[in-house]
Amino acid sequence: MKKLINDPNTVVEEMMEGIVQAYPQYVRKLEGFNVLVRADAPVSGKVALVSGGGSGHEPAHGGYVGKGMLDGAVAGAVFTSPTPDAIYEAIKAVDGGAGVLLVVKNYTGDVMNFDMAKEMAEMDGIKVDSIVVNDDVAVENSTWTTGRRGIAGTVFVHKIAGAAADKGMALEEVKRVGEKVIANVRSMGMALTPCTVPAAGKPSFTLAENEMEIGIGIHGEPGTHRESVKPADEVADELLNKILVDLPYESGDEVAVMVNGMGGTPLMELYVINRHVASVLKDKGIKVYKTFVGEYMTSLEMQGASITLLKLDDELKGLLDAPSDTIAFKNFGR
Amino acid sequence: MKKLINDPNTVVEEMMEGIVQAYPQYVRKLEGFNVLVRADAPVSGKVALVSGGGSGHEPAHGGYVGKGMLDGAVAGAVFTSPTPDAIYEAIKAVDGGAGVLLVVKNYTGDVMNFDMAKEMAEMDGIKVDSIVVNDDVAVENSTWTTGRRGIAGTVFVHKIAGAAADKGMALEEVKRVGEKVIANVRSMGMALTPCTVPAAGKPSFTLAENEMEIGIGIHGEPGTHRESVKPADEVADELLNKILVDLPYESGDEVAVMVNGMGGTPLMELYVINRHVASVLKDKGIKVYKTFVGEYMTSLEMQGASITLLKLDDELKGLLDAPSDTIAFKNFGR
Amino acid sequence: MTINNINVIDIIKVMANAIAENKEYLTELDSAIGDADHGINMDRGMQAVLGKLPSVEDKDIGTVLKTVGMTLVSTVGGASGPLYGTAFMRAGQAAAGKMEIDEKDILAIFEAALQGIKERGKAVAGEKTMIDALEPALKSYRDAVDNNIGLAEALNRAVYAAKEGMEYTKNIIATKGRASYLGERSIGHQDPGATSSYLLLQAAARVVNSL
Amino acid sequence: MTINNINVIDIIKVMANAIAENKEYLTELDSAIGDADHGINMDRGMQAVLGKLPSVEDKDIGTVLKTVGMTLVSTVGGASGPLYGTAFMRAGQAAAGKMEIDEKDILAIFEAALQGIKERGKAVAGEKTMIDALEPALKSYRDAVDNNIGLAEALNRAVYAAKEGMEYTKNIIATKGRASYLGERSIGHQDPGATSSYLLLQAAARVVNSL
Ligand SMILES: Nc1ncnc2c1ncn2[C@@H]1O[C@H](COP(=O)(O)OP(=O)(O)O)[C@@H](O)[C@H]1O
Ligand SMILES: Nc1ncnc2c1ncn2[C@@H]1O[C@H](COP(=O)(O)OP(=O)(O)O)[C@@H](O)[C@H]1O
Ligand SMILES: [Mg+2]
Ligand SMILES: [Mg+2]
Ligand SMILES: [Mg+2]
Ligand SMILES: [Mg+2]
Repeated sequence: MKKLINDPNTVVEEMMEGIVQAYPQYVRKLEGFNVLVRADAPVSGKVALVSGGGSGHEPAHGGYVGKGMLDGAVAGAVFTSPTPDAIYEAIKAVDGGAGVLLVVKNYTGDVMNFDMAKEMAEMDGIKVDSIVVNDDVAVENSTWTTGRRGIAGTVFVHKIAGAAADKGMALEEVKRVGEKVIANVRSMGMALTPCTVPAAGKPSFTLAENEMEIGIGIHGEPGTHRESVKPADEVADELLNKILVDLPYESGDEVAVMVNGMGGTPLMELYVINRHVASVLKDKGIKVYKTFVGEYMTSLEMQGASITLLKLDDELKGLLDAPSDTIAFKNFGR
Repeated sequence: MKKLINDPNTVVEEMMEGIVQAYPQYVRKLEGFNVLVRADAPVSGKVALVSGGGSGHEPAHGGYVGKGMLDGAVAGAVFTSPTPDAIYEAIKAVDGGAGVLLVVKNYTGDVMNFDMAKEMAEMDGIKVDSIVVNDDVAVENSTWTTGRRGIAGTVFVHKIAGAAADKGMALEEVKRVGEKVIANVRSMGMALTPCTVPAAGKPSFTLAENEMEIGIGIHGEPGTHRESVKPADEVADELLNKILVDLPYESGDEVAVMVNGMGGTPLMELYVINRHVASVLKDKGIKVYKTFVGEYMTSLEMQGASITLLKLDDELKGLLDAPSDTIAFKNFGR
Repeated sequence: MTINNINVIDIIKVMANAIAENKEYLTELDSAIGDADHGINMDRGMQAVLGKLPSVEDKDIGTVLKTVGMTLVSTVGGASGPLYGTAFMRAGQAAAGKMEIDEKDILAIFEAALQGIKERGKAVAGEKTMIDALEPALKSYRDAVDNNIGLAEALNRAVYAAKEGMEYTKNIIATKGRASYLGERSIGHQDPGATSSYLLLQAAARVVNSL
Repeated sequence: MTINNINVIDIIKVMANAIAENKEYLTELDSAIGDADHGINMDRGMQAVLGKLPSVEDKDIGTVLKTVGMTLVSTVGGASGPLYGTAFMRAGQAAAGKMEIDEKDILAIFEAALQGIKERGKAVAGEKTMIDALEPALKSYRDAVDNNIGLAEALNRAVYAAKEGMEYTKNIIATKGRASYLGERSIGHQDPGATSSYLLLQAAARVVNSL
């Protein structure tokens, strides 16, 4: 394992310090907890958004704390959902009196920990509600399983529900908007290489030089199946084929596109993928309203990519375009 | 070689298409050339900035095209400086009548190709001047060698000279400001892993599991020397020690910091590095005015980082804070 | 046979050691069908528990177990944190105020713990989780207690059943937790949570056998 | 002995083949002390040149060489693009209007080409660049021509001197180009540009020898 770290046991704490020292204009850290909140939290009278999850997904979620997106982000150990006490502290720190919406990715651990924190905060009389993002079409949706995972589509939920809160909408409305995003967003990812959790010291799976893993999550888990490596266009096709039929996305629809890097992929390759995504969507008569190419929801140094489509209506378009100013997602409102 | 590409021979063209399809609000491509210019180029009456270099450094340089930074970016083959004809086309496309400043990184190839383009444009009567960035302290500065390389500090030149041009300064003034940045910026980088040029198909050097390369450039070249891997704090110390004494940066100085990832390094690790940089600077009485942590000037999928310090005066602070709106560098003016 | 609060603290310590010794093994199991952190998570939690034990040295068993549960909840994270945390907190409720517990008390404690896991995780046996080790273990233990077999032997039988349940998880598809995303691919791999459950029960039985 | 425009075009073709055959080798040399692209750069350029040759098939040698130079400038990039590009463009100026050239003409062409490289790159012999192959080659060629040795043999001597110069680059520290960043570490490695220069000269000699 080669990493620019000091000690696997303190890497999350040291990262948090590094973020706060870099961007004090955006975030501050809650003493004793790996929680980042807006530098100006709580924002009085505004619905607050709290998200989080394991670390290792940077810039998620601390990079999305700020005007127009999240009010608080809770970081667990690497790839391990945070504990209820930390989430509870985040809720208390950002509540501006209008209630708090938790944006949870659909993993058993995340759901349970956020639920416990919600119970704790409600006992304090704080109005808390939660939404669960499950955009990953790689995983079959079935009532008798855990359901689909939440992956990069979560960033659209942060952006759009965050804009709704910023506009002064009430908790119920912010939740409705967030759920509208969840209902309309689908993603799928793949990896060329695994990644190594610092405390584990070795890769979470191995791939031969000619193999890739399809349908991965964002925690270094193996995916749904393994294949020989293919040209980028064919990889994009494989992901798109599952995504497009799922909602489905159809001719005449308007979408936002996110081509997300898993952490170790050069931006060059993400752009090569986007070229093909744009051309496939064009062929299908699906209009691209806005595109985001970059690292939004990563898995440490994993090489790979995910594609996310979000079907837009006028309300979602307006909120997607609304200004946001966070470390990793800045929008001037265009 | 595992890459999300279709063909090493067309990867730069396909990337350019992917960028334009993703961000038409920011950039357009010159037909027949791998050149990106501002969507609204030429901006009449404004000094235009053109930069560029080999591809593989994304988001440099196309990601810095837009309001408050570059007017044009010329992309060569991977790690190969672009040709004079493409640079010449960029100059013609962005000249708004107030002249064009070329921001060149100090590599023999870049300097020669930009010089040839400048000669061509001057024959057309366009006012062209150039500045050469050489911030890399890893390389000894000596009159009988090529001199120091230009690396991540170049992004500060784009930002600050770009802001000067945006404020309406004349070519001579924009050049003066750019040269002030160059005089005050120093960088140094290291790598844990090499990278693979797509057309070459194999890594440009090899490192054992316990080795790292110190003093690397941004083209997958080997560095000045090789060492056993060390904790992140010691790596940061090693880079900082060379940077700090070079200008030198001293107690009472105010600086902007950039901790730049080489492409394959998780953001987590860059933040761990920044934590130590901040603490060393604090110990030395050097005030951090603003910090940038992320991937600004990369070498494909190389794992590693560089540290850049820019000594600021009031003029540079004002221009650093000025608004910019580009794909990869957005600043709301705070 | 009864065990007292000191014995319970001993059990917790031996549990922590068992997890520490199997940290890599549990993580490896989790890397095959999960996210390669179960051993790391559990060890982080149990080490924190060890740090808390001195403060409850002379407290009743209920307080000891509740403290273990709360510590796990706030240090483990992931799926196993709320699950084991809830289990120990419920166990603590069932043992509230007691300085000594016998076979029957332990049955009630065990039942409360498993019930907590099921409620928190909304899972049942057969979904390739820790429940597949714990439920058969509880059944064996209950049968043994009903038949007035001594505590030590009852616990040994529970451990044996947990081991069988743990091994059985190799044969089934996961439908809960992270491993469920793998579908058929999860077959052939042993569930990490079932394994840690077996290790915890084994640690308890060992201490009781040595008394 | 003279060679005509058709022979020159043949030479360029053989040069392109030599570069194509040695693409990997040149890139490997560049990966040791540079950025692993010299073979790729040169091959991209020479392939583009091959594509341009039909359009100058019946043109004078000056036009042929100038076309080669302009094509290299606009397709190679890096350091070698402007250097070889300038060399061929200057060579074209020196051969302007000629449909046939003799030993003396070739001397003038060769001198103009090397002068172009030196001016463009601001380098001299001994800095571990292509100049270390070309300058001794030019000297040997000039000596041979001064001694009225025939064109083919003069070129063979130039090739031999280029080879020696190329090998000599292994022993010296680079002070120009990308390899200069390595300092002492550049010793022991052969310069890629000196190697491509040797290959180009060798290709020219081969064609002339076969006439
Ligand atoms: N809903 C559930 N009910 C019971 N046990 C579960 C449930 N989900 C997961 N588990 C258990 O948790 C274990 C994984 O724990 P751990 O790796 O620490 O958490 P995570 O999956 O969040 O990384 C699984 O092996 C399984 O035994
Ligand atoms: N200033 C110079 N003068 C002459 N030749 C040079 C100079 N700088 C570099 N070279 C030659 O160029 C070669 C490298 O070419 P290439 O790899 O194509 O370009 P780059 O170094 O830009 O990647 C070197 O091996 C050297 O022979
Ligand atoms: Mg986990
Ligand atoms: Mg090059
Ligand atoms: Mg796990
Ligand atoms: Mg090179």
